[in-house]
Amino acid sequence: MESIERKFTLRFPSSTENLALVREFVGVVASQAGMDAAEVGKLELAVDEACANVIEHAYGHDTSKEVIVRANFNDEAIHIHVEDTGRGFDPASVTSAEVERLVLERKSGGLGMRLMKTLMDEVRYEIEPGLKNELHMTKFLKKKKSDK
Amino acid sequence: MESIERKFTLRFPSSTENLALVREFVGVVASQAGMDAAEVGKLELAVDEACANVIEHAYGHDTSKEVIVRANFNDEAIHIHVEDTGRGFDPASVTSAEVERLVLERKSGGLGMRLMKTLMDEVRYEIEPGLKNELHMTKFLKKKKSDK
Amino acid sequence: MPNPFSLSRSTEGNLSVIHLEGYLDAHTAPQFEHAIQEEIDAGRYRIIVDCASLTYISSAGLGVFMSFIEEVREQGGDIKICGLTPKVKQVFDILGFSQIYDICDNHPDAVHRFAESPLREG
Amino acid sequence: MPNPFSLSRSTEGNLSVIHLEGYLDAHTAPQFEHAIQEEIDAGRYRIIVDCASLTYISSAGLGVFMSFIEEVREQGGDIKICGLTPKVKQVFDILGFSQIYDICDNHPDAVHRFAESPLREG
Ligand SMILES: Nc1ncnc2c1ncn2[C@@H]1O[C@H](COP(=O)(O)OP(=O)(O)O)[C@@H](O)[C@H]1O
Ligand SMILES: Nc1ncnc2c1ncn2[C@@H]1O[C@H](COP(=O)(O)OP(=O)(O)O)[C@@H](O)[C@H]1O
Repeated sequence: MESIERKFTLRFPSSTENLALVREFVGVVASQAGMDAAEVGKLELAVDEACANVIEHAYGHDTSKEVIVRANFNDEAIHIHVEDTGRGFDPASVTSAEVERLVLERKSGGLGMRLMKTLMDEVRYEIEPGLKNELHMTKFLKKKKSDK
Repeated sequence: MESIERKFTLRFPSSTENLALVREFVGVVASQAGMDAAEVGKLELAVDEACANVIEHAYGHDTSKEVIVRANFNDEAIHIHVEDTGRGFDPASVTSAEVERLVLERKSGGLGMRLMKTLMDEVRYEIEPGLKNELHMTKFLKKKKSDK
Repeated sequence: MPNPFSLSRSTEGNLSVIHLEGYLDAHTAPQFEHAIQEEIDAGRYRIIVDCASLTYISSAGLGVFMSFIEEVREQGGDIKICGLTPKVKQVFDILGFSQIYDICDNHPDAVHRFAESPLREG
Repeated sequence: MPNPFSLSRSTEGNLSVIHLEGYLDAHTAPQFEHAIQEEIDAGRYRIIVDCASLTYISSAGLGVFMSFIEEVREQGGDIKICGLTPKVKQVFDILGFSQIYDICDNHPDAVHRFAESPLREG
Protein backbone atom coordinates (compact mmCIF):
# COMPACT_ATOMS: atom_id res chain seq x y z
CA MET A 1 0.00 0.00 0.00
CA GLU A 2 1.23 3.46 -0.89
CA SER A 3 1.88 5.73 2.04
CA ILE A 4 -0.28 8.84 1.73
CA GLU A 5 1.31 12.19 2.61
CA ARG A 6 -0.79 14.50 4.78
CA LYS A 7 0.21 18.14 4.45
CA PHE A 8 -0.54 21.03 6.82
CA THR A 9 0.66 24.63 6.74
CA LEU A 10 0.44 27.43 9.29
CA ARG A 11 1.47 31.01 8.50
CA PHE A 12 1.47 33.63 11.26
CA PRO A 13 2.89 37.03 12.20
CA SER A 14 6.37 36.86 13.73
CA SER A 15 5.50 37.33 17.39
CA THR A 16 6.17 35.13 20.40
CA GLU A 17 2.49 35.53 21.20
CA ASN A 18 1.88 32.99 18.42
CA LEU A 19 4.13 30.24 19.77
CA ALA A 20 1.17 28.76 21.67
CA LEU A 21 -0.71 28.51 18.36
CA VAL A 22 2.28 26.81 16.73
CA ARG A 23 2.34 24.21 19.51
CA GLU A 24 -1.41 23.57 19.14
CA PHE A 25 -0.97 23.17 15.39
CA VAL A 26 1.96 20.78 15.70
CA GLY A 27 0.19 18.90 18.49
CA VAL A 28 -2.89 18.21 16.39
CA VAL A 29 -0.86 17.09 13.38
CA ALA A 30 1.43 14.88 15.48
CA SER A 31 -1.55 13.24 17.17
CA GLN A 32 -3.05 12.50 13.77
CA ALA A 33 0.28 10.99 12.73
CA GLY A 34 -0.18 8.53 15.59
CA MET A 35 2.42 9.86 18.03
CA ASP A 36 1.77 9.27 21.73
CA ALA A 37 1.46 12.16 24.19
CA ALA A 38 5.15 12.14 25.18
CA GLU A 39 6.33 12.22 21.56
CA VAL A 40 3.82 14.94 20.71
CA GLY A 41 5.17 17.03 23.57
CA LYS A 42 8.74 16.70 22.32
CA LEU A 43 7.80 17.65 18.79
CA GLU A 44 5.89 20.70 20.04
CA LEU A 45 8.99 21.78 21.96
CA ALA A 46 11.34 21.35 18.99
CA VAL A 47 9.09 23.41 16.71
CA ASP A 48 8.56 26.05 19.41
CA GLU A 49 12.36 26.43 19.67
CA ALA A 50 12.71 26.68 15.90
CA CYS A 51 10.02 29.35 15.62
CA ALA A 52 11.25 31.27 18.67
CA ASN A 53 14.65 31.50 16.97
CA VAL A 54 13.11 32.84 13.77
CA ILE A 55 11.03 35.41 15.66
CA GLU A 56 13.96 36.56 17.78
CA HIS A 57 17.03 36.13 15.59
CA ALA A 58 15.92 35.98 11.95
CA TYR A 59 13.34 38.76 12.23
CA GLY A 60 14.52 40.60 15.37
CA HIS A 61 10.96 40.77 16.76
CA ASP A 62 9.61 42.61 13.69
CA THR A 63 5.97 41.53 13.94
CA SER A 64 5.20 42.64 10.38
CA LYS A 65 7.15 39.59 9.14
CA GLU A 66 5.64 36.17 8.53
CA VAL A 67 6.73 32.75 9.77
CA ILE A 68 5.70 29.63 7.85
CA VAL A 69 5.52 26.21 9.44
CA ARG A 70 4.75 23.14 7.35
CA ALA A 71 4.04 19.79 8.95
CA ASN A 72 3.76 16.75 6.67
CA PHE A 73 3.54 13.14 7.65
CA ASN A 74 3.21 9.71 6.12
CA ASP A 75 3.45 6.23 7.67
CA GLU A 76 7.19 6.59 8.30
CA ALA A 77 7.91 10.08 9.55
CA ILE A 78 6.76 13.56 10.32
CA HIS A 79 8.59 16.36 8.52
CA ILE A 80 8.66 19.93 9.79
CA HIS A 81 9.76 22.89 7.66
CA VAL A 82 10.15 26.30 9.21
CA GLU A 83 10.60 29.08 6.68
CA ASP A 84 11.56 32.73 7.03
CA THR A 85 12.90 35.52 4.84
CA GLY A 86 15.00 37.07 7.57
CA ARG A 87 18.62 37.69 8.40
CA GLY A 88 19.85 34.11 8.23
CA PHE A 89 22.97 32.76 9.95
CA ASP A 90 25.65 30.14 9.64
CA PRO A 91 24.47 27.17 11.69
CA ALA A 92 27.95 25.58 11.52
CA SER A 93 29.40 28.53 13.41
CA VAL A 94 27.09 27.98 16.37
CA THR A 95 28.97 25.90 18.91
CA SER A 96 26.77 24.40 21.57
CA ALA A 97 28.22 25.23 24.96
CA GLU A 98 27.75 23.03 28.02
CA VAL A 99 25.05 24.14 30.43
CA GLU A 100 27.70 24.40 33.17
CA ARG A 101 29.54 27.07 31.17
CA LEU A 102 26.38 28.95 30.24
CA VAL A 103 25.47 29.06 33.94
CA LEU A 104 28.89 30.44 34.90
CA GLU A 105 28.59 33.09 32.18
CA ARG A 106 25.05 33.92 33.40
CA LYS A 107 23.62 33.37 29.92
CA SER A 108 19.89 33.17 29.44
CA GLY A 109 20.15 31.60 25.99
CA GLY A 110 22.07 29.08 23.96
CA LEU A 111 19.93 26.00 24.61
CA GLY A 112 17.50 26.06 21.71
CA MET A 113 19.44 24.42 18.91
CA ARG A 114 20.73 21.76 21.26
CA LEU A 115 17.20 20.90 22.30
CA MET A 116 16.09 20.68 18.66
CA LYS A 117 18.94 18.33 17.77
CA THR A 118 18.27 16.18 20.83
CA LEU A 119 14.54 15.95 20.24
CA MET A 120 14.53 15.38 16.47
CA ASP A 121 16.08 12.65 14.31
CA GLU A 122 17.24 15.08 11.59
CA VAL A 123 17.87 18.83 11.68
CA ARG A 124 19.11 20.61 8.58
CA TYR A 125 19.25 24.30 7.56
CA GLU A 126 19.18 25.82 4.07
CA ILE A 127 20.12 29.47 4.41
CA GLU A 128 19.77 32.24 1.79
CA PRO A 129 19.89 35.40 3.96
CA GLY A 130 17.02 37.82 3.26
CA LEU A 131 15.59 35.52 0.60
CA LYS A 132 14.58 32.24 2.14
CA ASN A 133 15.90 30.43 5.17
CA GLU A 134 14.57 26.96 5.71
CA LEU A 135 14.90 24.59 8.59
CA HIS A 136 14.03 20.95 7.92
CA MET A 137 13.44 18.63 10.83
CA THR A 138 12.37 15.00 10.75
CA LYS A 139 11.06 12.66 13.41
CA PHE A 140 10.61 9.02 12.43
CA LEU A 141 7.44 7.36 13.64
CA LYS A 142 7.49 4.24 15.75
CA LYS A 143 6.08 1.31 13.83
CA LYS A 144 2.89 -0.04 15.31
CA LYS A 145 2.41 -3.81 15.57
CA SER A 146 -0.98 -3.43 13.94
CA ASP A 147 0.50 -1.89 10.80
CA LYS A 148 0.58 -3.96 7.65
CA MET B 1 -2.82 55.68 14.30
CA GLU B 2 -2.72 53.23 11.42
CA SER B 3 -4.50 49.96 12.05
CA ILE B 4 -2.10 47.08 11.59
CA GLU B 5 -3.37 43.99 9.76
CA ARG B 6 -2.49 40.64 11.35
CA LYS B 7 -2.59 37.75 8.89
CA PHE B 8 -2.86 34.04 9.61
CA THR B 9 -3.25 31.10 7.24
CA LEU B 10 -4.06 27.45 7.85
CA ARG B 11 -3.93 24.82 5.07
CA PHE B 12 -5.06 21.28 5.78
CA PRO B 13 -6.24 18.06 4.08
CA SER B 14 -9.95 18.04 3.33
CA SER B 15 -11.19 15.80 6.12
CA THR B 16 -13.74 16.43 8.86
CA GLU B 17 -11.08 15.17 11.27
CA ASN B 18 -9.45 18.59 10.83
CA LEU B 19 -12.45 20.70 11.81
CA ALA B 20 -11.28 20.68 15.43
CA LEU B 21 -7.95 22.15 14.28
CA VAL B 22 -9.77 24.84 12.29
CA ARG B 23 -11.73 25.83 15.38
CA GLU B 24 -8.55 26.00 17.49
CA PHE B 25 -6.91 28.15 14.83
CA VAL B 26 -9.84 30.52 14.53
CA GLY B 27 -10.21 30.62 18.30
CA VAL B 28 -6.63 31.74 18.86
CA VAL B 29 -6.80 34.40 16.17
CA ALA B 30 -10.16 35.70 17.39
CA SER B 31 -8.89 35.91 20.97
CA GLN B 32 -5.90 37.90 19.76
CA ALA B 33 -8.28 40.20 17.91
CA GLY B 34 -9.87 40.96 21.28
CA MET B 35 -13.13 39.05 20.93
CA ASP B 36 -14.74 37.78 24.13
CA ALA B 37 -15.40 34.07 24.68
CA ALA B 38 -18.98 34.19 23.36
CA GLU B 39 -17.94 35.97 20.15
CA VAL B 40 -15.00 33.60 19.69
CA GLY B 41 -17.39 30.64 19.96
CA LYS B 42 -19.67 32.06 17.28
CA LEU B 43 -16.79 32.71 14.90
CA GLU B 44 -15.47 29.17 15.41
CA LEU B 45 -18.91 27.83 14.54
CA ALA B 46 -19.26 29.93 11.38
CA VAL B 47 -15.85 28.84 10.07
CA ASP B 48 -16.51 25.21 11.04
CA GLU B 49 -19.71 25.33 8.95
CA ALA B 50 -17.88 26.89 6.01
CA CYS B 51 -15.12 24.27 6.06
CA ALA B 52 -17.53 21.38 6.63
CA ASN B 53 -19.35 22.48 3.47
CA VAL B 54 -16.11 22.56 1.48
CA ILE B 55 -15.07 19.11 2.75
CA GLU B 56 -18.47 17.57 2.07
CA HIS B 57 -19.85 19.42 -0.93
CA ALA B 58 -16.95 21.06 -2.80
CA TYR B 59 -14.56 18.10 -2.45
CA GLY B 60 -16.99 15.24 -1.77
CA HIS B 61 -14.81 13.92 1.08
CA ASP B 62 -11.74 13.52 -1.15
CA THR B 63 -9.05 13.79 1.53
CA SER B 64 -6.27 14.36 -1.03
CA LYS B 65 -7.66 17.89 -1.55
CA GLU B 66 -6.59 20.92 0.42
CA VAL B 67 -8.70 23.52 2.24
CA ILE B 68 -7.26 26.97 2.92
CA VAL B 69 -8.49 29.21 5.72
CA ARG B 70 -7.18 32.74 6.09
CA ALA B 71 -7.98 34.81 9.15
CA ASN B 72 -6.94 38.47 9.12
CA PHE B 73 -7.82 41.14 11.59
CA ASN B 74 -7.24 44.81 12.30
CA ASP B 75 -8.81 47.16 14.83
CA GLU B 76 -12.16 47.12 13.07
CA ALA B 77 -12.92 43.61 11.92
CA ILE B 78 -11.89 40.03 11.49
CA HIS B 79 -11.97 38.68 7.93
CA ILE B 80 -12.21 34.99 7.13
CA HIS B 81 -11.49 33.57 3.68
CA VAL B 82 -12.16 29.91 2.96
CA GLU B 83 -10.72 28.72 -0.33
CA ASP B 84 -11.13 25.51 -2.29
CA THR B 85 -10.60 24.27 -5.85
CA GLY B 86 -13.60 21.95 -5.83
CA ARG B 87 -16.94 21.59 -7.52
CA GLY B 88 -18.39 25.00 -6.71
CA PHE B 89 -22.09 25.85 -6.59
CA ASP B 90 -24.51 28.69 -7.08
CA PRO B 91 -25.12 30.17 -3.63
CA ALA B 92 -28.12 32.15 -4.94
CA SER B 93 -29.91 28.91 -5.79
CA VAL B 94 -29.74 27.69 -2.21
CA THR B 95 -32.99 28.61 -0.51
CA SER B 96 -32.86 28.39 3.23
CA ALA B 97 -35.81 26.31 4.41
CA GLU B 98 -37.44 26.75 7.80
CA VAL B 99 -36.39 24.27 10.46
CA GLU B 100 -40.05 23.18 10.76
CA ARG B 101 -40.04 22.04 7.14
CA LEU B 102 -36.64 20.36 7.38
CA VAL B 103 -37.94 18.41 10.38
CA LEU B 104 -41.07 17.28 8.53
CA GLU B 105 -38.93 16.18 5.59
CA ARG B 106 -36.57 14.37 8.01
CA LYS B 107 -33.57 16.22 6.63
CA SER B 108 -30.25 16.06 8.47
CA GLY B 109 -28.79 19.05 6.65
CA GLY B 110 -29.63 22.49 5.33
CA LEU B 111 -28.74 24.56 8.39
CA GLY B 112 -25.10 25.47 7.71
CA MET B 113 -25.40 28.49 5.43
CA ARG B 114 -28.15 29.94 7.58
CA LEU B 115 -25.97 29.68 10.64
CA MET B 116 -23.08 31.37 8.84
CA LYS B 117 -25.29 34.26 7.74
CA THR B 118 -26.75 34.65 11.22
CA LEU B 119 -23.39 34.56 12.97
CA MET B 120 -21.38 36.79 10.62
CA ASP B 121 -21.87 40.38 9.52
CA GLU B 122 -20.97 39.70 5.87
CA VAL B 123 -20.98 36.47 3.86
CA ARG B 124 -20.01 36.53 0.20
CA TYR B 125 -19.01 33.81 -2.29
CA GLU B 126 -16.78 34.06 -5.37
CA ILE B 127 -17.20 30.86 -7.34
CA GLU B 128 -15.06 29.59 -10.23
CA PRO B 129 -15.87 25.86 -10.26
CA GLY B 130 -12.79 23.61 -10.28
CA LEU B 131 -10.48 26.64 -10.26
CA LYS B 132 -10.99 28.65 -7.13
CA ASN B 133 -14.02 29.04 -4.91
CA GLU B 134 -13.73 31.62 -2.21
CA LEU B 135 -15.95 32.42 0.70
CA HIS B 136 -15.41 35.79 2.39
CA MET B 137 -16.89 36.37 5.82
CA THR B 138 -16.51 39.43 8.02
CA LYS B 139 -17.25 40.05 11.66
CA PHE B 140 -16.90 43.61 12.92
CA LEU B 141 -15.21 44.03 16.27
CA LYS B 142 -16.90 45.80 19.16
CA LYS B 143 -15.14 49.05 19.93
CA LYS B 144 -13.53 49.08 23.33
CA LYS B 145 -13.92 52.16 25.52
CA SER B 146 -10.17 52.14 26.05
CA ASP B 147 -9.45 52.45 22.31
CA LYS B 148 -8.18 55.75 21.03
CA MET C 1 -7.38 18.32 21.20
CA PRO C 2 -8.81 19.56 24.48
CA ASN C 3 -12.25 17.96 24.17
CA PRO C 4 -12.42 14.83 22.05
CA PHE C 5 -15.85 13.40 21.50
CA SER C 6 -17.28 10.47 23.37
CA LEU C 7 -20.73 8.97 23.75
CA SER C 8 -22.10 6.60 26.34
CA ARG C 9 -25.48 4.88 26.58
CA SER C 10 -27.59 3.52 29.37
CA THR C 11 -31.21 2.57 30.03
CA GLU C 12 -33.44 3.66 32.90
CA GLY C 13 -36.56 1.55 32.83
CA ASN C 14 -38.18 2.19 29.46
CA LEU C 15 -36.02 5.27 28.80
CA SER C 16 -32.82 5.27 26.76
CA VAL C 17 -30.18 7.78 27.80
CA ILE C 18 -27.44 8.94 25.44
CA HIS C 19 -24.75 10.98 27.15
CA LEU C 20 -22.67 13.20 24.87
CA GLU C 21 -19.26 14.54 25.78
CA GLY C 22 -16.84 16.90 23.99
CA TYR C 23 -17.59 18.23 20.54
CA LEU C 24 -20.32 17.19 18.15
CA ASP C 25 -19.33 18.32 14.66
CA ALA C 26 -19.37 16.89 11.13
CA HIS C 27 -16.65 14.47 12.19
CA THR C 28 -18.33 13.05 15.27
CA ALA C 29 -22.03 13.42 14.35
CA PRO C 30 -22.11 10.03 12.55
CA GLN C 31 -21.40 8.26 15.88
CA PHE C 32 -24.35 10.03 17.44
CA GLU C 33 -26.56 9.25 14.44
CA HIS C 34 -25.58 5.60 14.71
CA ALA C 35 -26.47 5.51 18.41
CA ILE C 36 -29.95 6.96 17.86
CA GLN C 37 -30.53 4.67 14.88
CA GLU C 38 -29.75 1.67 17.10
CA GLU C 39 -32.30 2.78 19.70
CA ILE C 40 -34.94 3.12 17.01
CA ASP C 41 -34.05 -0.22 15.45
CA ALA C 42 -34.51 -1.76 18.90
CA GLY C 43 -37.96 -0.18 19.14
CA ARG C 44 -36.86 2.21 21.88
CA TYR C 45 -38.46 5.59 21.16
CA ARG C 46 -38.20 7.31 24.56
CA ILE C 47 -34.77 8.88 24.37
CA ILE C 48 -33.00 11.37 26.64
CA VAL C 49 -29.93 13.06 25.18
CA ASP C 50 -27.86 14.37 28.07
CA CYS C 51 -25.69 17.26 26.86
CA ALA C 52 -24.25 18.35 30.22
CA SER C 53 -20.72 17.52 29.03
CA LEU C 54 -21.22 18.62 25.44
CA THR C 55 -18.87 21.55 24.83
CA TYR C 56 -19.65 22.30 21.19
CA ILE C 57 -22.25 21.58 18.53
CA SER C 58 -22.35 22.46 14.84
CA SER C 59 -25.17 22.03 12.33
CA ALA C 60 -24.04 18.46 11.65
CA GLY C 61 -24.87 17.61 15.26
CA LEU C 62 -28.17 19.49 15.15
CA GLY C 63 -29.00 17.65 11.94
CA VAL C 64 -29.04 14.35 13.82
CA PHE C 65 -31.73 15.64 16.18
CA MET C 66 -33.62 17.03 13.21
CA SER C 67 -33.70 13.90 11.10
CA PHE C 68 -35.06 11.53 13.78
CA ILE C 69 -37.61 13.56 15.74
CA GLU C 70 -40.58 12.96 13.42
CA GLU C 71 -40.12 9.21 13.32
CA VAL C 72 -39.69 8.98 17.07
CA ARG C 73 -42.80 11.07 17.76
CA GLU C 74 -44.86 9.09 15.23
CA GLN C 75 -44.07 6.06 17.33
CA GLY C 76 -45.35 7.80 20.45
CA GLY C 77 -41.89 8.55 21.78
CA ASP C 78 -39.76 11.66 22.03
CA ILE C 79 -36.19 12.89 22.12
CA LYS C 80 -35.75 15.06 25.23
CA ILE C 81 -32.63 17.17 25.40
CA CYS C 82 -31.18 18.11 28.79
CA GLY C 83 -28.21 19.79 30.39
CA LEU C 84 -27.37 22.22 27.57
CA THR C 85 -24.57 24.61 28.48
CA PRO C 86 -25.23 28.27 27.57
CA LYS C 87 -22.82 28.05 24.62
CA VAL C 88 -24.56 25.04 23.09
CA LYS C 89 -28.04 26.27 24.03
CA GLN C 90 -27.39 29.43 22.05
CA VAL C 91 -26.97 27.44 18.83
CA PHE C 92 -30.26 25.63 19.47
CA ASP C 93 -31.92 29.02 20.00
CA ILE C 94 -30.47 30.65 16.88
CA LEU C 95 -31.94 27.92 14.71
CA GLY C 96 -35.30 27.80 16.45
CA PHE C 97 -34.74 24.29 17.82
CA SER C 98 -36.00 25.39 21.22
CA GLN C 99 -39.51 25.62 19.75
CA ILE C 100 -39.45 22.14 18.28
CA TYR C 101 -37.65 20.12 20.92
CA ASP C 102 -38.49 19.50 24.52
CA ILE C 103 -35.44 21.02 26.16
CA CYS C 104 -35.14 20.26 29.87
CA ASP C 105 -32.82 21.79 32.44
CA ASN C 106 -31.36 18.54 33.67
CA HIS C 107 -31.59 14.79 33.58
CA PRO C 108 -34.23 14.37 36.35
CA ASP C 109 -36.43 16.97 34.63
CA ALA C 110 -36.25 15.01 31.40
CA VAL C 111 -37.28 11.83 33.23
CA HIS C 112 -40.23 13.70 34.78
CA ARG C 113 -41.33 15.00 31.40
CA PHE C 114 -41.55 11.46 30.08
CA ALA C 115 -43.49 10.40 33.18
CA GLU C 116 -45.98 13.26 32.60
CA SER C 117 -46.75 12.23 29.03
CA PRO C 118 -46.45 8.46 28.90
CA LEU C 119 -48.13 8.18 25.50
CA ARG C 120 -47.21 11.35 23.72
CA GLU C 121 -48.18 11.30 20.06
CA GLY C 122 -46.29 13.09 17.28
CA MET D 1 -5.52 28.79 24.56
CA PRO D 2 -6.05 25.99 27.05
CA ASN D 3 -3.30 27.00 29.51
CA PRO D 4 -2.45 30.67 29.58
CA PHE D 5 0.47 31.65 31.75
CA SER D 6 0.15 33.14 35.19
CA LEU D 7 2.53 33.76 38.03
CA SER D 8 1.87 34.43 41.70
CA ARG D 9 4.24 35.29 44.49
CA SER D 10 4.24 34.89 48.25
CA THR D 11 6.71 34.87 51.14
CA GLU D 12 7.09 32.27 53.88
CA GLY D 13 9.39 33.67 56.54
CA ASN D 14 12.65 34.42 54.78
CA LEU D 15 11.70 32.36 51.72
CA SER D 16 10.23 33.78 48.54
CA VAL D 17 7.88 31.51 46.63
CA ILE D 18 7.10 31.98 42.95
CA HIS D 19 4.27 29.83 41.71
CA LEU D 20 4.16 29.24 37.96
CA GLU D 21 1.06 28.16 36.08
CA GLY D 22 0.44 27.29 32.43
CA TYR D 23 3.15 27.62 29.83
CA LEU D 24 6.54 29.22 30.15
CA ASP D 25 7.84 29.97 26.66
CA ALA D 26 9.62 32.84 24.89
CA HIS D 27 6.44 34.88 25.24
CA THR D 28 5.88 34.45 28.97
CA ALA D 29 9.50 34.01 30.20
CA PRO D 30 10.03 37.79 30.56
CA GLN D 31 7.35 37.91 33.28
CA PHE D 32 9.17 35.18 35.19
CA GLU D 33 12.51 36.93 34.68
CA HIS D 34 11.01 40.14 36.02
CA ALA D 35 9.69 38.38 39.13
CA ILE D 36 13.06 36.83 39.99
CA GLN D 37 14.83 40.13 39.31
CA GLU D 38 12.53 41.84 41.79
CA GLU D 39 13.35 39.28 44.49
CA ILE D 40 17.06 39.82 43.92
CA ASP D 41 16.68 43.60 43.90
CA ALA D 42 14.92 43.29 47.24
CA GLY D 43 17.84 41.27 48.59
CA ARG D 44 15.78 38.09 48.79
CA TYR D 45 17.98 35.23 47.61
CA ARG D 46 16.16 32.22 49.03
CA ILE D 47 13.69 31.43 46.29
CA ILE D 48 11.36 28.48 45.73
CA VAL D 49 9.90 28.14 42.25
CA ASP D 50 6.81 25.96 42.51
CA CYS D 51 6.15 24.32 39.13
CA ALA D 52 3.27 22.04 40.16
CA SER D 53 0.91 23.85 37.78
CA LEU D 54 3.46 24.46 35.06
CA THR D 55 2.33 22.55 31.98
CA TYR D 56 5.08 23.44 29.53
CA ILE D 57 8.57 24.90 29.45
CA SER D 58 10.83 25.81 26.55
CA SER D 59 14.46 26.92 26.56
CA ALA D 60 13.40 30.52 27.11
CA GLY D 61 11.96 29.49 30.47
CA LEU D 62 14.99 27.41 31.36
CA GLY D 63 17.19 30.36 30.45
CA VAL D 64 15.67 32.38 33.29
CA PHE D 65 16.75 29.76 35.83
CA MET D 66 20.18 29.63 34.16
CA SER D 67 20.93 33.34 34.18
CA PHE D 68 20.19 33.95 37.88
CA ILE D 69 21.50 30.89 39.72
CA GLU D 70 25.15 32.04 40.03
CA GLU D 71 24.25 35.43 41.44
CA VAL D 72 21.77 33.96 43.90
CA ARG D 73 24.24 31.34 45.13
CA GLU D 74 27.04 33.91 45.41
CA GLN D 75 24.77 35.72 47.85
CA GLY D 76 24.35 32.58 49.92
CA GLY D 77 20.90 31.83 48.57
CA ASP D 78 19.49 29.33 46.15
CA ILE D 79 16.70 28.75 43.67
CA LYS D 80 14.97 25.50 44.57
CA ILE D 81 12.62 24.04 42.00
CA CYS D 82 9.71 21.89 43.12
CA GLY D 83 6.64 20.10 41.82
CA LEU D 84 7.87 19.41 38.28
CA THR D 85 5.43 17.33 36.25
CA PRO D 86 7.03 14.45 34.31
CA LYS D 87 6.65 16.35 31.03
CA VAL D 88 8.47 19.43 32.30
CA LYS D 89 10.99 17.39 34.32
CA GLN D 90 12.02 15.64 31.12
CA VAL D 91 13.16 18.93 29.57
CA PHE D 92 15.23 19.72 32.67
CA ASP D 93 16.80 16.26 32.39
CA ILE D 94 17.58 16.49 28.67
CA LEU D 95 19.60 19.66 29.24
CA GLY D 96 21.37 18.47 32.38
CA PHE D 97 19.61 20.98 34.63
CA SER D 98 18.94 18.27 37.20
CA GLN D 99 22.68 18.21 38.00
CA ILE D 100 22.90 21.95 38.53
CA TYR D 101 19.66 22.76 40.31
CA ASP D 102 18.26 21.52 43.55
CA ILE D 103 15.09 19.89 42.31
CA CYS D 104 12.66 18.90 45.07
CA ASP D 105 9.58 16.72 44.85
CA ASN D 106 7.21 19.23 46.37
CA HIS D 107 6.87 22.51 48.18
CA PRO D 108 7.46 21.21 51.78
CA ASP D 109 10.59 19.39 50.59
CA ALA D 110 11.93 22.62 49.16
CA VAL D 111 11.29 24.41 52.47
CA HIS D 112 13.12 21.60 54.32
CA ARG D 113 16.10 21.84 51.99
CA PHE D 114 16.47 25.52 52.81
CA ALA D 115 16.20 24.72 56.54
CA GLU D 116 18.98 22.12 56.18
CA SER D 117 21.44 24.54 54.60
CA PRO D 118 20.67 27.95 56.09
CA LEU D 119 23.85 29.51 54.78
CA ARG D 120 24.53 27.68 51.56
CA GLU D 121 27.35 29.30 49.57
CA GLY D 122 27.59 29.31 45.78
N1 LIG E 1 16.61 31.05 12.70
C1 LIG E 1 17.71 31.73 13.05
N2 LIG E 1 18.05 32.87 12.39
C2 LIG E 1 19.16 33.56 12.72
N3 LIG E 1 20.01 33.20 13.70
C3 LIG E 1 19.73 32.10 14.42
C4 LIG E 1 18.58 31.31 14.13
N4 LIG E 1 18.57 30.26 14.98
C5 LIG E 1 19.65 30.39 15.76
N5 LIG E 1 20.38 31.48 15.42
C6 LIG E 1 21.66 31.91 16.05
O1 LIG E 1 22.18 30.80 16.77
C7 LIG E 1 22.34 31.15 18.16
C8 LIG E 1 22.05 29.95 19.04
O2 LIG E 1 20.67 29.64 19.00
P1 LIG E 1 20.00 28.79 20.16
O3 LIG E 1 20.84 27.59 20.43
O4 LIG E 1 18.60 28.48 19.78
O5 LIG E 1 20.05 29.69 21.45
P2 LIG E 1 19.35 31.12 21.70
O6 LIG E 1 18.28 31.29 20.69
O7 LIG E 1 18.82 31.01 23.08
O8 LIG E 1 20.45 32.13 21.59
C9 LIG E 1 21.43 32.34 18.38
O9 LIG E 1 21.84 33.15 19.44
C10 LIG E 1 21.48 33.05 17.04
O10 LIG E 1 22.62 33.87 16.95
N1 LIG F 1 -18.66 25.14 -0.36
C1 LIG F 1 -19.65 24.55 -1.05
N2 LIG F 1 -19.40 23.92 -2.22
C2 LIG F 1 -20.38 23.32 -2.90
N3 LIG F 1 -21.67 23.30 -2.54
C3 LIG F 1 -22.00 23.91 -1.36
C4 LIG F 1 -21.02 24.55 -0.58
N4 LIG F 1 -21.63 25.08 0.51
C5 LIG F 1 -22.93 24.77 0.39
N5 LIG F 1 -23.19 24.07 -0.74
C6 LIG F 1 -24.52 23.62 -1.23
O1 LIG F 1 -25.52 24.30 -0.51
C7 LIG F 1 -26.36 23.39 0.21
C8 LIG F 1 -26.78 23.99 1.55
O2 LIG F 1 -25.66 24.08 2.43
P1 LIG F 1 -25.90 24.19 4.00
O3 LIG F 1 -26.92 25.22 4.27
O4 LIG F 1 -24.59 24.40 4.64
O5 LIG F 1 -26.52 22.79 4.45
P2 LIG F 1 -25.87 21.33 4.35
O6 LIG F 1 -24.41 21.48 4.15
O7 LIG F 1 -26.22 20.72 5.64
O8 LIG F 1 -26.55 20.68 3.19
C9 LIG F 1 -25.54 22.13 0.34
O9 LIG F 1 -26.35 20.99 0.47
C10 LIG F 1 -24.74 22.14 -0.96
O10 LIG F 1 -25.52 21.62 -2.02
